[in-house]
This record gives sequence, C-alpha cells and structure tokens, in this order.
Amino acid sequence: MSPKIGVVTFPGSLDDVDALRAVRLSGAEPVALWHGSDSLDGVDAIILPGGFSYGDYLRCGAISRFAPIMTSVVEAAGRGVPVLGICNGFQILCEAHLLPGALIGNDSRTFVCRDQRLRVETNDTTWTSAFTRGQEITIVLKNGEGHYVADEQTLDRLEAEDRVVFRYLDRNPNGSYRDIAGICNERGNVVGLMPHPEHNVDPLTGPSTDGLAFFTSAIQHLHALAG
Amino acid sequence: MADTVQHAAETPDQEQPWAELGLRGEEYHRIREILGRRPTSAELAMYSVMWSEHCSYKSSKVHLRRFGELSQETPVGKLLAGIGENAGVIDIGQGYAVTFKIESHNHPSYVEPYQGAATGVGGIVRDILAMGARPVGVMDPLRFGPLDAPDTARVLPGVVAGVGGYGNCLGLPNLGGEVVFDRSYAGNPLVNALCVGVLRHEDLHLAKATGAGNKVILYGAATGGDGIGGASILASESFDATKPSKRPSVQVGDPFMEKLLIECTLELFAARVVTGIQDFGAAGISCATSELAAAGDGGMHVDLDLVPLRDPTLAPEEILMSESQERMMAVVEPGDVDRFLEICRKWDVLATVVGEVTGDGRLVIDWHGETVVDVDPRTVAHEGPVYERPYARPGWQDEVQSRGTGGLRRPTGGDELRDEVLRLVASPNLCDKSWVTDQYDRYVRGNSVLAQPEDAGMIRIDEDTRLGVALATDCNGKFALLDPYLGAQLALAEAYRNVAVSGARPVAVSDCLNFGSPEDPAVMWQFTEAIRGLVDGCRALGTPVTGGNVSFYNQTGTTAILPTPVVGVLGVIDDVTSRTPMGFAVPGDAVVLLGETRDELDGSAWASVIHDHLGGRPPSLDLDHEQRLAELLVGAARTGLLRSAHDLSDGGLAQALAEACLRHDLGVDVVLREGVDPFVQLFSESTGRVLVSLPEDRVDELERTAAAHQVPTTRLGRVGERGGAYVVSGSFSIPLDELRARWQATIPEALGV
Amino acid sequence: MARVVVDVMPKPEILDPQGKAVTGALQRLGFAGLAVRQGKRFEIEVDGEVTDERLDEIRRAAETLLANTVIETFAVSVETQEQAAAQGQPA
Amino acid sequence: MARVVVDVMPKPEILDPQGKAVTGALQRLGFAGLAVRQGKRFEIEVDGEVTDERLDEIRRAAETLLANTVIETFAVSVETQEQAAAQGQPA
Ligand SMILES: Nc1ncnc2c1ncn2[C@@H]1O[C@H](COP(=O)(O)OP(=O)(O)O)[C@@H](O)[C@H]1O
Ligand SMILES: [Mg+2]
Repeated sequence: MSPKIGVVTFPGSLDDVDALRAVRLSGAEPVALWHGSDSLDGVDAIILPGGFSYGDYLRCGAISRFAPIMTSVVEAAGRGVPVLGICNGFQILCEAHLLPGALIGNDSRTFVCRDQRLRVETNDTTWTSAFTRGQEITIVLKNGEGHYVADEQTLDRLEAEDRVVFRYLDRNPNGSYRDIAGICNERGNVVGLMPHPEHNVDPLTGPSTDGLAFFTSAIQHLHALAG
Repeated sequence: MADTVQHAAETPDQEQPWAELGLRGEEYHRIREILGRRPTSAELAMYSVMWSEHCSYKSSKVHLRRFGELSQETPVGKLLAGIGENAGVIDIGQGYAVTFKIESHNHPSYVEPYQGAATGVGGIVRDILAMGARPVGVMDPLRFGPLDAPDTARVLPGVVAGVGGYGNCLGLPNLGGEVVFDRSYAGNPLVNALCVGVLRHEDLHLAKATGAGNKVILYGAATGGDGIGGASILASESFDATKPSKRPSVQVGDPFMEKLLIECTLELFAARVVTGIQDFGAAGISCATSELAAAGDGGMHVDLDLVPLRDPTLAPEEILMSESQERMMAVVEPGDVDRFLEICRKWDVLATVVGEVTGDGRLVIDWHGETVVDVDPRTVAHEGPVYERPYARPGWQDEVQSRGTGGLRRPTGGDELRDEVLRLVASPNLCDKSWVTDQYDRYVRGNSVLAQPEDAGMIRIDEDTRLGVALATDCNGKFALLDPYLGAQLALAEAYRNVAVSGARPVAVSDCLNFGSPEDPAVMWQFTEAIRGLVDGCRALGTPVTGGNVSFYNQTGTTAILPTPVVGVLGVIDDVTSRTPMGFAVPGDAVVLLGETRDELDGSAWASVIHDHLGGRPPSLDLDHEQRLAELLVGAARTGLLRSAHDLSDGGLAQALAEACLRHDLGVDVVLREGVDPFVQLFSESTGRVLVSLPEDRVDELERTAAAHQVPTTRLGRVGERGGAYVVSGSFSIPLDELRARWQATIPEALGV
Repeated sequence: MARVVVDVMPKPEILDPQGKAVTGALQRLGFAGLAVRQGKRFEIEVDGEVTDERLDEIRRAAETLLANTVIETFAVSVETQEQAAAQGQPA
Repeated sequence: MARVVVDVMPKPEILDPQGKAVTGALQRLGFAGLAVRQGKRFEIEVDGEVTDERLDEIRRAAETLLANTVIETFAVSVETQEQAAAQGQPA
C-alpha cells in the first residue's frame, strides 16, 4: 500500500495544490488536510506548503502556527512522523519552535523568484535520504522573507549536529546566515527549507526534477517502517 | 438627515454640486428629466460615477460598437460570452472555456504606485472570477517615463512591488507582460493588467439579478471610505458636518482577503448556490446594484443600513460610491442563503444579505428607514450619455511621417555594427527585465509551461489531455504615433505572432486602449484609427475581440502619451508538451530566418536608441502572411520540427539573435546575405519574421513546409557552443559574457541596486 | 549619541490589512476586545546632539522616506534615557 | 476606550536588513549621521478600562503573537490622551 502524505491548507496557502501533485507523482497517496481541523486523517507524513498564510501580514507563519491542526502536527512530529515545511511551511515550523531560528525579510527587500542552485549538506534526514551528501541540485526559490537568522550558538550547534540540510550555491539570494537554505530537527524527521521542491517534479513546468527525491526519500522511509 | 426621495421632490430648487462631481450641465438636466424631479444626493452620486468616462465609456462607446461587427466565433469555437460581460468567454473544447481581459489602473498608480498597481491586479482578477472561472494567471503590460528620470525611480519599483505583492499573494503565476520606457509616460505611467481564468462550460455565471424574491448578498471586505473623492462633497452638504471630511482617494489592497474571496467564491459556484454575481470595481455598490438589476428581469431593493462598514461615519452617498476593494455581490435563491453563508463562514469571509430582487423594475435603496434612491437601473447602468467627440487628423501627422530615417547615419563596418548591437541590447527597452520579473512568482500552481522571458506565456489547463492556452500582449506606441491605424494592427500582429511561435493557435483578442484626452480631436482621431485598425485586423485574422478597457486622459500637462493600444491575444494548444520555446537549445542546430527583411527603420529601436529619432512610417504589414506564418509555426510545433522559435520585433534580427543566445548561454554563427546592407539585415524591424533553430537534417522539411505556406526562408547559420560568442561572420564577434553583462546591467544600475 | 523615534501609522481612514489580520488572530487566541492597527517604528541613533535643526531634518527624512504620506501619518519624538532603557528589555 | 501601544524591535544581535537599507537610503538622500533600526508598532484600542490585568493580558498577547521573542524584543505602554492626540497628526 502506498503511504499517505498529507498537505495542510491554511487560509492563504498557495502551493498546496502543487505539493499534492508532487506527492502523487512520487507514488504516494496525497491527502488534503484543513487547518481548522485537528485531525490528521491518519496520514503517514505531513507537508506544510508554501504561500502567504494569513497574508503573512504580521510575520510569516506567525498566525498559522496557532491553527488547530498545528497542535496535532507538533504532537506527530514528536512521535517521529516526517514533516516537511516548504517556504511558508518552514516559517510556520520556526514560529512553532519545531525548528530553531527565524526567517526575516530578504536583504534585497524585494520578493525573489529564481532557479536556485543548492548543495544537499546532509542526506541523514527523512526527506533527503535519496540524495547523496554534497549533491548539487536546482530548486525553484520564491519568497520575500527567506533570510534565515539565529544566534551564533544555535548556528554553531546546527552545524555541529549536521542539521544544516541545504545551502545556497552561487549567490546567497536573501542574506541567510551561513548561506543556510534549510535545516532539520535533532531527529531528522522535521525538515524546513525556503526553496520549493514541489515545483521541480516535471520538466515541463519546472527547471529540474530534483524535487522528486524529497518525496521519494520520505516514501522509502515509510515503506521501511511498514516493513 | 439624509436627502430622501420625498425630500428631493419637495425641494426641486435645492442647489446640487453636479459640476464638482464631474457632470456636465446637460447631463445633470438629463438626470432630472429621467427622474421627473431633482436627484437625491445618493442618486446624484450614483449617476455621476456611472456616467463618468471610466464607467460609461461615453466618448468611446460609438467606436467600440464596431467590435460587435466581428464574428462571434473563434477558430476553435464559439464565444460563450462577449463584449458587455465582465470578460469574454471562449469555448476551447473538451468542455473547457477560458476567459481573459486586460484593464488599466494608470492614474492611481501614479499617485501611489504600490497600491495603485496592486489594486489594479485585484480588480481584473475579480472580473475573471465573476464569470465563474478560476483565475489561473496574470500578465502586466507596463509603461514608464525614461529609466533615468528621477520619478521613474519612485514609480517603477513601487508598481513592480505592487503587481508582485498582490499577484504573488493570490497565488497567480505571472506569465509575462511588458516594460517599456518613453518620455511621454513620465507623468503618466501605464499599468495594465491581464488576468486569465478557466472554467467548465456549465460553470459560466453572468452578472444579472433575476427571480423576484431572490436575496442580494454582499460579501468580502467591509466598506470604507476608499476612493470616494467627490462623494464627500455631497456628504458634507447633506450630512453632519462634524465628521472628517477628507476621505482617502487612495485604495489599499488586501490580497489575503482576495485570496479568500477567490476560494470562497469558487466553492459557492461548486455548491450551485449562486444565480447571479458581480464583482465590485469602480463605482462600488452603485455599479454592482445597477448593473445586476439592469441586466436582470426585475428590480432590486437594497437596505444600505445592512452594509457592513469599516468607517461608521460614512453617509449613504459615500457608501454607494466607495471603491473599497475585495468585495462581491451575489444573487441567491432564498433556500440557498444558509448554505451560502455557511461557505462564507468556512473561509472567514463576511457575508450579509442586504436586499432582494423585486418585480417592479426599480432600483430602490433605503437608509435609516427612508428611501434615498428610486431609479430605473437601466438609466444608471446603460443609458448614460453617449458623445460623438469631434476627431481630426492632426496637422503635424504629415510632418512626422515625412521625417523618416533616411537621413540618419547608418553604421558601416564590423566595429560600428558591433558597437550598435551592444548599445541596443543595453538600452532600457531591450535590456534584461529580470529585475522586474524576478519579483513575480511564475511557478505557483505548477502549470506554467512558458513564462518570461518567452515570447508568450503558456499554461496547462488539463494535466491528462495536456490542453493549454498561450497569451501575449504587445504594443509599440512609437508605431502607433506614426500611424495609429497601422500601429494598432502591428500590435495585434505582434501579439498574434508571439502566440503562434509558441505553437499555440491564436484565437481571440482583448485590448486596453490607453490614450490622451478624448476632448482633443487629434487624440480622438488616434483612438478611432486604432479601433478601425483593430477591427480590420481582427476580421482579417478571424479573431474576435472579446472584451477590453479604455483609458483616456493619459497625459502630462497637455502632452498626450504615445497612443498605446495594448493588444492581448489568446491561443490554444492541444498538447502543451509540443510547445516551442524561444531560446537556442542544441549546439550545431541550423538557424533559419522565416519571412522577409526590407529596409524598414522608421520608428525602430535603432532610430530611437542611436539617434533619439522618431519619424516616418511604421513597417508594412501583411496580415495574410501573418496568418500563413502562424499556420506554419503551429504545424511545426505539432510535428516537433523546431527546437526554438523567436519572434523578431524591437531591435530586429540583432536583438532576436542576442535573446535566443542568452536564453541558454549558447552562441551563434551567422552569415549575412551578400549584396544586402548588413545594417538593414540586422536592425530593420520588418514584420512577419521569426528566428528558428532546428536539427540540420530537418532543414529540408522546414523549407518544403515553408514554401507550401508561401513563407520565405533564409539560412542564417548555426547555433554555437555553450558560453561561446555571437558571431556575424566576416563582420564582428561578441563573447556571450560581454553580451550578457551589457544586457543585464542597465536596470540595476539605473535604480542603484 | 541620542535616539529619535519615528512612529509611522496607516491613516485612520485607510484600510489596514495587517491590523485586521492581527485583530482576528488575537480574537481566535482568546484575547477579546482588542482592535489593532499595525504601523512601523524607526529608532534612529543620531550622531551628535539632537538640536532643533537636527529634528527638523529627521522630520524631513520621515516625510520623504520613512512614511508614505499618501496613506500614512508619522510622529517624531526624542527618547529620554529612561525610555531607551525600558525599551531595551521585554516589558 | 483606551489605547495601549506595543513596540516590537529586532534584537540588537539580529541583523536588521530593513533598517540597514533605510540607513543607506537616508545617506544617499543626504541625511547623514543617522543609524536606523526598523521595528513594528501596534496600536491597540482596548474595550473598557486598562486595568493591570488587562495590561498583563496584552503582555501575554505580545509575547505569544505580536513579537517573535527569538529575534525580537517588545515593550508595552499605555498611551496618554495627549500622546494619542499628538500621534494623530503629522509632527
Ligand atoms: N477597448 C475595448 N475593447 C473591447 N471591449 C471593451 C473595450 N473597453 C471596454 N470594453 C468592454 O466594455 C464592457 C464594459 O467595460 P468595463 O466597464 O471595463 O467592465 P467592468 O465594469 O467589468 O470593468 C466590458 O465588457 C468590456 O470588455
Ligand atoms: Mg466587471
């Protein structure tokens, strides 16, 4: 049986449709989840998609973090359920303290949309096991507030614990500390990143198909669990 | 106390500020005649906005009618809705229909660039939504003053951030647009916005209030004092004078609200609880109620006290005129109201029953238990004044046309040609626009097959059948100045060709006619010529005009902008995977030019960039050739003949080669024709030309097919290596790194970022 | 070094989508009866003394750059030592 | 109706790209010697009286929602009539 991967729609989520499609194209069963319900509908993994939830008016992710479903997401993450936060989803994970640090306005002070080269710094997470360590990939980046910040201590710890999952290559698009594009929690089941793997699953509509491995990583992990 | 209908009847001689509201004496008298009494101030507010140029098209109506003479059939199917609806709807087969339209938000974008542009996007998106469609993409044709003018540094970043801020937040991919600089736009930028939406045939909705007893529901944002300018004159006279009299004339957009409105409205459609629907654009409730009622079969009764207000001090005439954004009005059967409100609650969208459809043919609006409006809605919405403004070909037209480029010094020799190629590539109108387009999300929704910097935007509509549509907008205002009739046709032909190069079949047209003051006979002549050109052009190409927008009074002081009839063309492609992109793709591929090059440099980018010259006559146009060329390109896409196809326009072959090279960093090696001035071959802007590349072993096939379509071909050379050079054999060579550096530097340098 | 503060707020009659979103969120979190408008706060460290001319200059800066006076109002104030100290910490 | 103000500022050790950009822009416009940090100002209209409990509640609201204490500090203050009046007008 193929695993079920849920995608949460918050008011203002935009890339939820894309994430559901990417899940389907990767061979899992996509399940649409609603922010206002606390039910996870028995999914095996969860994606918090990109967008401008609540308009990102206060701070990105600050309001969504209090959605009823987030209580269940936090609880599931604690149980080791794979959780992937993409862009706005990453911001929500930081606001919910599932991941350390925060995302602030790009140093260009403009929204930036571009095909971004990244290096996969670790494949020791639920969402990157299908990559090789050091692999260079191209993933769509698009955000206004993707500048990752944290205090020095936290940054050092992330590096020491091999929890910097992705780094920007070529040109840091937003001023992120230490070129960080994505990080994970201690256990490696919760991953957040600014670029959008769900836009890189079909050569017709994206610059690469490098995004597929995110989803196949999680699917392999779930298959292994199911034994 | 409000100025009630009864009070108006009793005080026929009360002075009214009709002039301040922009009405003319005879218009005010006509209103009195219609009503048989003086209007109440609420009625005066309604008539004055609905009879404004912007809402009534009073100067353009007689000319726009000509679009109605065109066949209402496209090459792929019928129009399911045409001019007169919020947006035209085209049957594209497989049960799908698409709707698209361009609108302008020029003046607000000058006053407050960010909010002006943002609310411009918001407005056109609601028009598309109101047809029953899911909006799936936007485009933004923009015009600014000179790139180095101080005010451009204020207007351009604001407009771009506004277009992006709103569109990105709605999750609509930006599929393309234009960024054009010319001094005539210095005090009057043009911000046009196009939206395209998709629907199933059975989801088509129209703006009409039918069925007496049906409920009228206002939903979306609360109503504030936005953009009501003139109405406060009325309010301060007839209402209490202690409240703040200065209402904002600037509207602030709330794209998050609009995103909720979109999802909520689509769920309402799916639940089949909407019988009629209208978006709120200019003129707010005045417009929505009078248009819905006028298009229906009865009348409407509205209780203004029920309208949720953001500012409780608003007077009835202000509520009627408010242009608060992100609002919609629906007509709903009584049995469906609960379900309607429940769906709105799910999306956190405020919804209120404010009235109902009646059977008496009147639009009646109450306030505090008294009637402040009692009119025949048709007289407000449809029977506004119609002017036959005088128009005359200006005396200077001959002079401008006689001042051609013949006397300008042309470059000779490789070094001069090379230098001018680079100067063109780096000029504001031809340089890289990524500073702008990088601020737009082109990937969201995962169906963008082509977006900037391709010639056309293309989106997939059905993942299984791979049906899709392509869109392009164009206008060369310099050509339109030299000859507005031909200029409008050239805009049409260019957009048509841009769609065709992508492999889609061009089927329908929307336009946004940006002009100076209609009270200037010269401008009015330009306008009528442009329409005549479009009608003749569309007839020849078999593409109906499905809708559009007119924007007048675009001028700085008394100097009008270049006539700017922006034309959007929609095309249909059966299988989006067969699309043809614009950039060279494989080293060694053959490079071929389709079409014929003549010595046509009047109005060209070369004349403007190198000599700051504008005069003469625009390039000639052969619509029959354009049609055959399009057929050739659409057929070639089906058979996978071409690896790239790129339309030639501003900057001619020189520029097209540069763009095709830079797309994937591949060089080119070109051999120009013997016996024809290399300058003309490189810089002429003759129309009907396309630069293609294809595998060497299929050149014969291309030549045969082209001959069958009577399209001339010229073998130019080969695609070069990655990171190579742009080479014109025996003349000059430009390393791609140098070319790219010049092309990319212009806008960031000018804006200091 | 002295500190001048420029507060920029949306004009009362102008829609404030930010404030609206925050107000709604506070309500859902159980903080009732609070209506929020959201603006910006600029804390400006001024080299040298804050003379009247200097303040005038800052007012001009606020008008040209910090506030968009089409839709926003602003207020300039000089911060006292104590305020500055209080501001530094979470209250 | 009373007004409470919550000021939220980036922590000194956290980069403030907005502030940095504003500082640069001011310099280019000829306003020299000004170093800007940019934060947010929330003006909260409180239904009823601003008691100590009410203020505590607003502090909690600031801590949970209005500020992200990982990167920001906040300060809560009650606005006096006069301040409110001054705030209303361009200075
Ligand atoms: N330049 C034009 N070409 C074709 N149709 C036009 C043009 N300008 C306006 N129209 C049509 O006239 C009708 C009224 O236009 P408009 O008032 O802009 O509609 P809306 O109120 O939906 O914005 C619409 O159907 C529009 O498509
Ligand atoms: Mg409309």
